[in-house]
Amino acid sequence: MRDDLKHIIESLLFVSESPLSVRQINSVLDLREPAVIRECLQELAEEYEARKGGFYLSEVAGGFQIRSRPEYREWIRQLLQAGPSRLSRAALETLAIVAYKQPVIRSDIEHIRGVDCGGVLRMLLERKIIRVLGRKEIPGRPLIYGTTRRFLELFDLKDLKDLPTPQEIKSLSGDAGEGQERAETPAVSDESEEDAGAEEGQKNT
Amino acid sequence: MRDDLKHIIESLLFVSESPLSVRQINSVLDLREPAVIRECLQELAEEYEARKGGFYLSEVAGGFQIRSRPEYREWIRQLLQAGPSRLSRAALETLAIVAYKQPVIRSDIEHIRGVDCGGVLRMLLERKIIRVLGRKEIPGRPLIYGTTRRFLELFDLKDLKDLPTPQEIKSLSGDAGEGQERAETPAVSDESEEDAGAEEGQKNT
Amino acid sequence: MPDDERYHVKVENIFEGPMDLLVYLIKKHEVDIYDIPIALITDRYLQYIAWMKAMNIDFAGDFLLMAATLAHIKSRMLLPVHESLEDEDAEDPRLEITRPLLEYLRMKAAAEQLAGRNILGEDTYNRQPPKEELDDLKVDPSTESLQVSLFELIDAFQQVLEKIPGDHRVDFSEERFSIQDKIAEIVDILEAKGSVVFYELFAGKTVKAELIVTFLAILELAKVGLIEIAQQVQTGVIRLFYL
Repeated sequence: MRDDLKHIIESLLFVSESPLSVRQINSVLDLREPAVIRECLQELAEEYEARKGGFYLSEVAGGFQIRSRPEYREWIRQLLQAGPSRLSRAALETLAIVAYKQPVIRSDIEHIRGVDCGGVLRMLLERKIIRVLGRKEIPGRPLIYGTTRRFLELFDLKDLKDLPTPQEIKSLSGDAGEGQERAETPAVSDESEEDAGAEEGQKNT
Repeated sequence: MRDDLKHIIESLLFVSESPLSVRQINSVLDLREPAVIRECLQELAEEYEARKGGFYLSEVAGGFQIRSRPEYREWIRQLLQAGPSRLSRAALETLAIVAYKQPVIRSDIEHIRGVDCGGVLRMLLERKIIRVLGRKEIPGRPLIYGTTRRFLELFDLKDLKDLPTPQEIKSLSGDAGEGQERAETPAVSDESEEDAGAEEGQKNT
Repeated sequence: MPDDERYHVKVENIFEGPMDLLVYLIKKHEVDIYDIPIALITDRYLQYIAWMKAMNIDFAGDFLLMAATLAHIKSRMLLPVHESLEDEDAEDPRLEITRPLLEYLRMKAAAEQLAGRNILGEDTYNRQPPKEELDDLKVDPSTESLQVSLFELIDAFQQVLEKIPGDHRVDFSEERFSIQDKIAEIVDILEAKGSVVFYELFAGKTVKAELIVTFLAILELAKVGLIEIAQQVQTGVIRLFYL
């Protein structure tokens, strides 16, 4: 019986395109003790872990989802013919600010980044990674932004509390310098033009 | 090693939307002996059968596919019934006109969209996203439509004043001068990825 | 000019904005972010701007704004020390730039942490149930719940707006939305009670704008024929009736 239950839950996780919460699962199973669902999920997670097969159970965005193991990403990318599709550095920075500072308005984001963020915000809205929460009651009534459930799904986060605490910056020699490689390129030498150009070209492939 | 291979194949089957042939799998793995792939598939099939879990390996016309077990289809049906669906383009357009032009009558909506909207309006009424406010005192006494509280809830709006104007969204990428191109470029190259993502995310449209 | 284009690409690629450039300079000169040698950094910053100008490279006005800020801090640093000591509240002028820099770096570090996670669609993938699996499990549409974002709605409306005929222009003023909200409110009351006394709708309202909006909403309701307004002869009470 218990195994049956576990396997029904497994089949539900299997056909669902978004993470399933315990509540959602119980809306189907209608158990008096929804705690059993959590136990089954725990067992499934352990089973997948022990087996080290092609997938694992991820606790994400307030629910559970079966996902392929990151170890196999290269093979999967080849199969799906998906190019190296990543959010740009500008998009990631803007997204980080929205995530950590939400609810937040555009001018606050631009104040931190020191550059215009309209295009990036639009792209993040289009991709449903952020959303409009409402308007701020100040002159101009600007739109307020926050992250979506999709954001949690994409970045494998249980909930917003699951966001890692940003480190305090001690000095620039350490962690803060990451992602800064491009800025290392000597500013004035001529070859670097080529490098930068090449990099730019790669990005668009 | 053999287990690894089996699990890579499992991850490929797991993420693939269509059945995979031995040849397709080998186009990723590039083995000199593709027969090993068939053996791995055989082992996976036996393993799933012995386990009697939520899924099994199905050999269909085009190749192999992991499928949820038919025994659990009633549960799956219930889950899908409860899952969220999307509004069609026509429904979104009609809803947008009602939202921004209310109180509005059907002939005005049809004048703007240039097509019959009766079916869409009925659907929106059934779902309680719009409502009939009354009848207009002109020949034919047509129904007047407006949005409901559920509409506000659906879009997380406090009131109609919170609806962003299309200009506002447009201005996110429009008003910023030159420094903007940068932000736009990654957005464009990212979009192709979003297409893939959107396909993934697409539900029962 | 192909050459110009190449430079153009390069600068944008390296420094997205003035903050980016500052971080680079501070790192390059290995200075303590909590004790920035403002004269040195300002000089290098201005050199860089000058170089960009000399190379005919377009750069955003933000770069110049930052240059002005740096120059301002530098001049304040040149003030005699005792002057600033007299004022207990006087803080290090450099904080004007250190604080936002630290915040910027914190967010950059956070972005790096996000990028390092197992990202769906890059590092890990979820299953896409094949169509055949779900085909025979069709659902009854009336009981479906909906998934839709505000962005989709506005996007749809944008398409509509492009084909909108002249006499159907939409009024996006805030007042217009206020009237729509008010109409919804009045219809709610009328749906519940059937009629309402005119003055009740204004009761307790003191803000002039709201009084006007309420009045305009009533006019619009009457105009489209949703309500009938009637005054009782004896009492003079005006009532709105839902039709």
